[in-house]
Amino acid sequence: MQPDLWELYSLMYKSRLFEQAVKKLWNDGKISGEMHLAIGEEAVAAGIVSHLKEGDAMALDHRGTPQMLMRGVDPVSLLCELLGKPEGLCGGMGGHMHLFSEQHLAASSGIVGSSGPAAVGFALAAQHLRPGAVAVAFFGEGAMNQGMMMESMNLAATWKLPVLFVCKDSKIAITTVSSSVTSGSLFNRAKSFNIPAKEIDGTDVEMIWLAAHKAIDEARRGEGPSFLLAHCSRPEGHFLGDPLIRITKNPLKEMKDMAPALLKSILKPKGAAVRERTESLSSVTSILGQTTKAQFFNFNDPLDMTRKELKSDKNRLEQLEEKIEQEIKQIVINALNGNTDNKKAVT
Amino acid sequence: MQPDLWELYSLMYKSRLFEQAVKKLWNDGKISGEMHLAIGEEAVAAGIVSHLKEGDAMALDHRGTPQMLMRGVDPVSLLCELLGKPEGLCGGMGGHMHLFSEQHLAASSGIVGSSGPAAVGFALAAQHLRPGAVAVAFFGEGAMNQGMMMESMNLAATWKLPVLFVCKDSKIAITTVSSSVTSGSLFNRAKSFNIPAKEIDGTDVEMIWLAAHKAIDEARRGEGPSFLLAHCSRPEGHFLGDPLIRITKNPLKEMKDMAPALLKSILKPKGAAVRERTESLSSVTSILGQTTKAQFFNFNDPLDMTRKELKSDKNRLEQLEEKIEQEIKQIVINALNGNTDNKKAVT
Amino acid sequence: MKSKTFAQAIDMALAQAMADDPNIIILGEDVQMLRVNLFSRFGRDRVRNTPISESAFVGAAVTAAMAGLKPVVEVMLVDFIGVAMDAILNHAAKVNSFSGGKWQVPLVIRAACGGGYGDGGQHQQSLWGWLAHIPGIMVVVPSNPADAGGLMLTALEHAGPVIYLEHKLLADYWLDYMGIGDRKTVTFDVPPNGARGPVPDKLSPVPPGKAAVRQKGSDISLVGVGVGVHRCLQAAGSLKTKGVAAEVIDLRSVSPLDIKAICESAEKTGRVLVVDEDYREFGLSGECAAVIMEAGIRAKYARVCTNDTIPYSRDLEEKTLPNTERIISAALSLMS
Amino acid sequence: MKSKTFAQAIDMALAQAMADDPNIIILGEDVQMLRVNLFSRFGRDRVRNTPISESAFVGAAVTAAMAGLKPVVEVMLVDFIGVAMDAILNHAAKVNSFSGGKWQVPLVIRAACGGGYGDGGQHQQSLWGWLAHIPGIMVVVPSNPADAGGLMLTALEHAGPVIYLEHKLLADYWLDYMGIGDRKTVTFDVPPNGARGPVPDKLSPVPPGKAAVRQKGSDISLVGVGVGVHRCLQAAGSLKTKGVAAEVIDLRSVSPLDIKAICESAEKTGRVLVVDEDYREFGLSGECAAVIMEAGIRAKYARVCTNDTIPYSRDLEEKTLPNTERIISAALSLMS
Ligand SMILES: Cc1ncc(C[n+]2csc(CCOP(=O)(O)OP(=O)(O)O)c2C)c(N)n1
Ligand SMILES: Cc1ncc(C[n+]2csc(CCOP(=O)(O)OP(=O)(O)O)c2C)c(N)n1
Ligand SMILES: [Mg+2]
Ligand SMILES: [Mg+2]
Repeated sequence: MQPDLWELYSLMYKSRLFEQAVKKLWNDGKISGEMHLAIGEEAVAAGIVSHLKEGDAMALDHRGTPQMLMRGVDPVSLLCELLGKPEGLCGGMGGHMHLFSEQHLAASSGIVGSSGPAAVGFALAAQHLRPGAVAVAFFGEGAMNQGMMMESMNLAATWKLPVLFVCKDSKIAITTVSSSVTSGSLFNRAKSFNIPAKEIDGTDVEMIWLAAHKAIDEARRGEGPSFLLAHCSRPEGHFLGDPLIRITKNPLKEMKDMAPALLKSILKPKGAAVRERTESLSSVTSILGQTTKAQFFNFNDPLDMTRKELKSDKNRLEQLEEKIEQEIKQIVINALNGNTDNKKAVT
Repeated sequence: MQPDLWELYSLMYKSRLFEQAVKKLWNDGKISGEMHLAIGEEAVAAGIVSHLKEGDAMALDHRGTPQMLMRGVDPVSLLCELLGKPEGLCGGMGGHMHLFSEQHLAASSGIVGSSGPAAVGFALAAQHLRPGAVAVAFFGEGAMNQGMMMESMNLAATWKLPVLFVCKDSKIAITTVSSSVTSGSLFNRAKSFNIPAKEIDGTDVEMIWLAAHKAIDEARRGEGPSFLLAHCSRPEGHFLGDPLIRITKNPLKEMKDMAPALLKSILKPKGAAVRERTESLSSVTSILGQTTKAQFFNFNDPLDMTRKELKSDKNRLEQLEEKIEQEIKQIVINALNGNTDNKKAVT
Repeated sequence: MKSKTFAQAIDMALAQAMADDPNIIILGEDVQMLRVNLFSRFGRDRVRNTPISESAFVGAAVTAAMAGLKPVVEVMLVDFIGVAMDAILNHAAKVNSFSGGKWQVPLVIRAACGGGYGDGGQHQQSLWGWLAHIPGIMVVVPSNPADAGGLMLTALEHAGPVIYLEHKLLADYWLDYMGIGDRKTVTFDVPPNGARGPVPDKLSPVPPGKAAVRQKGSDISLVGVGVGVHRCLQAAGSLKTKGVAAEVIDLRSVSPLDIKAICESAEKTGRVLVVDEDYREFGLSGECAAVIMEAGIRAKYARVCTNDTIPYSRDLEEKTLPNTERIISAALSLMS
Repeated sequence: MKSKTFAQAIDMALAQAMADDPNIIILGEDVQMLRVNLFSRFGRDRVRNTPISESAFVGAAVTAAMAGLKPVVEVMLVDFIGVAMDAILNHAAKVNSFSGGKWQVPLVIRAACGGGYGDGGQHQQSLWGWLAHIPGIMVVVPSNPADAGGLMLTALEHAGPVIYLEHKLLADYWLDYMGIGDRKTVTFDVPPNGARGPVPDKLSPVPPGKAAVRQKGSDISLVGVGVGVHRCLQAAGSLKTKGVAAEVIDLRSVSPLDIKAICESAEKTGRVLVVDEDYREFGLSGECAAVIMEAGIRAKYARVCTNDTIPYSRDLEEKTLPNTERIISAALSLMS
């Protein structure tokens, strides 16, 4: 089987525009708290979520907007939730880290690593109540060091549960380079639980779709869990307003606040040897450097890759993009006015 | 380097007699709660603890009496602690699952898996304050599925901490056959964290001593953690009074209580299909069978193996055993009277 | 009504419910042996042994409940719940609220609790008041066989997460495993009417959040839960000989708390003594004081609780856990 | 005395202590950036980034403390402490007792707490009363820069484990990261005297378990902690215009609780209103009631707390967290 690239692109493009709209609304002060965008991860979401059907479940982390959208949650009620409106998916009670849709068996959590146990529980229910259904856990490479995630892999493999563990490797967890706090490869870690593992380019939606197809198919047939390690980059940083991004974007302004205290600390008597202090400084600079790189140079936009293929039918592509742009505009308008489908359905 | 088998045997024999005395005192009602003996695991304890010196640390689980004894904790104060006496190592406040000796940097806990983080913390302190010192974590194969244990392995490897992770594989955790709830091999699991791992016969004190020698040496030189997987069997069961042991030892009596309810349950309408019910029953029987086997047939006594080698000097062996027997007798008498070394030192 | 043990009544409630509802499953370490009767009747898919991975399997039980199962997940002893606390604090208790009231978590978390058999401070905690602090979970603690069965049904019928705590001095098999071990050389202060008692042939649920007045009295209200109730009853017997008529209230449910029952009794007697095997500070005993003061009732108040980490030694343990003497002497102080 | 921010005062206390004591180390996720000044001065061995493995690294901090280090271990937000709860409940809090008082755990656990910036119920909890339930740990919650620095020194000097909670509305960098994110389009109800204030040039520790009377008054006692203190002070201002003289007590330390300060004020005013951003039931507000009743003081009592999971929406959040209006109206009810 081959993926329908048009469908995948349309999922990705919609998600991209949706999150860009979210960014604007957040900047306007209409969305509160930490808003984690998943721009750059659309291929992973689309390549996997497009396989899901009724009875399948998703366990999401703090970065789950695209998956909810792609799974078919009403976009206006989703956006209303981010806006904290009573018309929101969760009545404004959950917010962007706590998106829940019982109908889609989709649950989120802001606790890093908790999508592991959550997917295991969904899969256990599937095994009892909906044979053939699967559960997908989405999480970052940082979450792989959370004990409950590793426990979940063992549990899923032991019980041969239909779970697809999807690790989106952004190489960084907030400000910590994950390789500096992780020993051994995540690929081998998954395999050590006897879970078939595959490492993959997280920007290649076609490859992801194919890998997910195989893994989900096996899970549906009762052959147990799989692990996908997908490498992505994420130009919007950890969350909107990410200080690392701010510094790299506007070093003069941000450094003005930061530099004096830093300089004073470095020059203070008592403390580490000069060499160690220099090392500290250079490790800070290196994180900032990596952030800059990830943002400006290293960003393999998953949309570009697919768009290139679809350009063979330029007209269709333009029409599709135009249609989605209109859709998103309307979604934003409706959300700001609180006109959700839910509401329509009720009234 | 080669181990001093006489020294190792004397540690093991002392521990064996000490725990046999504990068993008697427990049967007499003088020791309360769950008393987990480590009879059968003496070679693992002796082969490793004999390498430790001042500044080294031990993190123990619920089965840590031999290690405390072998590390040089005053045996009378140790026994007084099990007896819950004010003269005990911890004034009777801790008991057999919570043996603590600051002098030996030895800490215990009844929470399965917690010896992982505990050893990591000891090793971190060693890295800062006592370069060249090491920390050993003792735990069972069941504890390897506890998230904090896996996290600890990653942490120790990341920070190149001087930790020796010692997994005593008894194949069973209370009544659960560990292979039935564990996916993949524990050996590969440890290796996936980039930790050098070795699998070993837990009754062969010489091999254990040599493996520990290498691992501890490397740790002292700053080369990071190692993992030892030692297979043991444990004829005394999970704890004293273990119902599994009771049933296998005295099936008529114990089954008299258990069988009627079981039979009734199996025959009740509503429930699983007959085949599944039979499966349940046979899995219960199989655990009992394994318990019997472990107890009566499969017990490779680590003491026998060493004793055989030492029999070449029969006189010396007899003298040594005689001396230790006397020692233990005196320890019991002193403990029952509350005559600890601590006390002598104070008065 | 037959006389049954505390443990039999729980097994009975589970068997009754599991026969009716195929979605009830039991998860936990060693449950195939601990619940051997249920295992042999309902099979290994519905009575599942887990690895020692509390954070994963309690977390999994939360979403399993959200997706249509009714898991009874066991954490063996409540002391071990620390390992799985995130699943309770941030997931089980909050999903309903996060989802805007749209998604329920019908989950029972079962654990043994309590001390009095010399097992030390990491295996004898009660923690019910601690757990009840978290909004969104029900916490129940039966004190006798009929309630043990009834409250298990209450828990199974409740739409949200429930923590069900069984005291080891009441549940004979726990005491046997952890304390007796087939010895005739040890004795424990087991409340006989707690460990065994009449149980209806067909169990029905206890109304949620409903305390029971175990003894009427007009001079002082003794408020307790679990084994504490029996300590109160014993103390009430002694107090009677001293001319003091004590009322004994068995809360049964810590959360929701039966504020009405507490306040009515406080109003009547004007003296309240809370007996709580959980830790004294920031817990159940404080909450009882708060609801009385909030109601504007003027009452004298004292509490007999576990003030510190529970010592291993039987002597020290006995002094640390609420005992009848401490209750009597606190009650007499309130009377004077 | 210079005017400093809340966050600067904590950094200053740590720098002061770390310069004097080479055994103080900082562990936690992202601490090399969060504590960049300390990192650049004291180097990567003393300011260590951890993996996202709270149960391992908090557990490790316990034994590191036992073996001679003085770790300040950060769990980022107190909400995440559930993951590491076992290390606190069964290890940090109990080792001293288990060892018969022979072995200490000089550990500081630092976390940000509190809400008011629209981040939802899994990131805005307070939990101080919950944590204080466990015997063997000190829990401190500063309300202003001078105390933030002083209490950090108190924590570092304490022989046992201390949980140090900094409120995100007071610590400007937390609010910037989690709430503002460089936007001019959002506003938060930040207590100005909490977020910035005079700090002595050389900090000294606040005496442990000592509350501070922030405002004297004879009609009603408002008892709070953290941001709650500022809400009380604001309410006290309004109450004054209505002829009500409120006394405002800043507990500073939840455990040990300054019972004397609470009781003296209660005795004087005869009316106590506890303002607690932590959950209402089975927590700090109840404990305040208990100590007042135990002392035999007759006082009217009410509480303004967080009654349920904190909603995400700014409107609903505002109504859920204790706000000045709720305090004023509860106070006026007590006056009538
Ligand atoms: C248990 C827990 N610890 C810490 C945090 C704070 N936190 C939120 S996101 C995050 C980084 C997660 O990194 P990763 O899993 O790689 O996901 P990414 O953000 O890169 O997508 C951390 C540490 C948390 N939410 N929960
Ligand atoms: C966190 C936690 N979960 C469960 C228990 C109950 N428990 C005590 S010992 C044990 C089995 C441990 O098995 P293993 O690690 O193999 O050690 P063994 O007893 O075989 O030496 C269990 C489940 C506990 N003490 N702590
Ligand atoms: Mg990442
Ligand atoms: Mg074992």
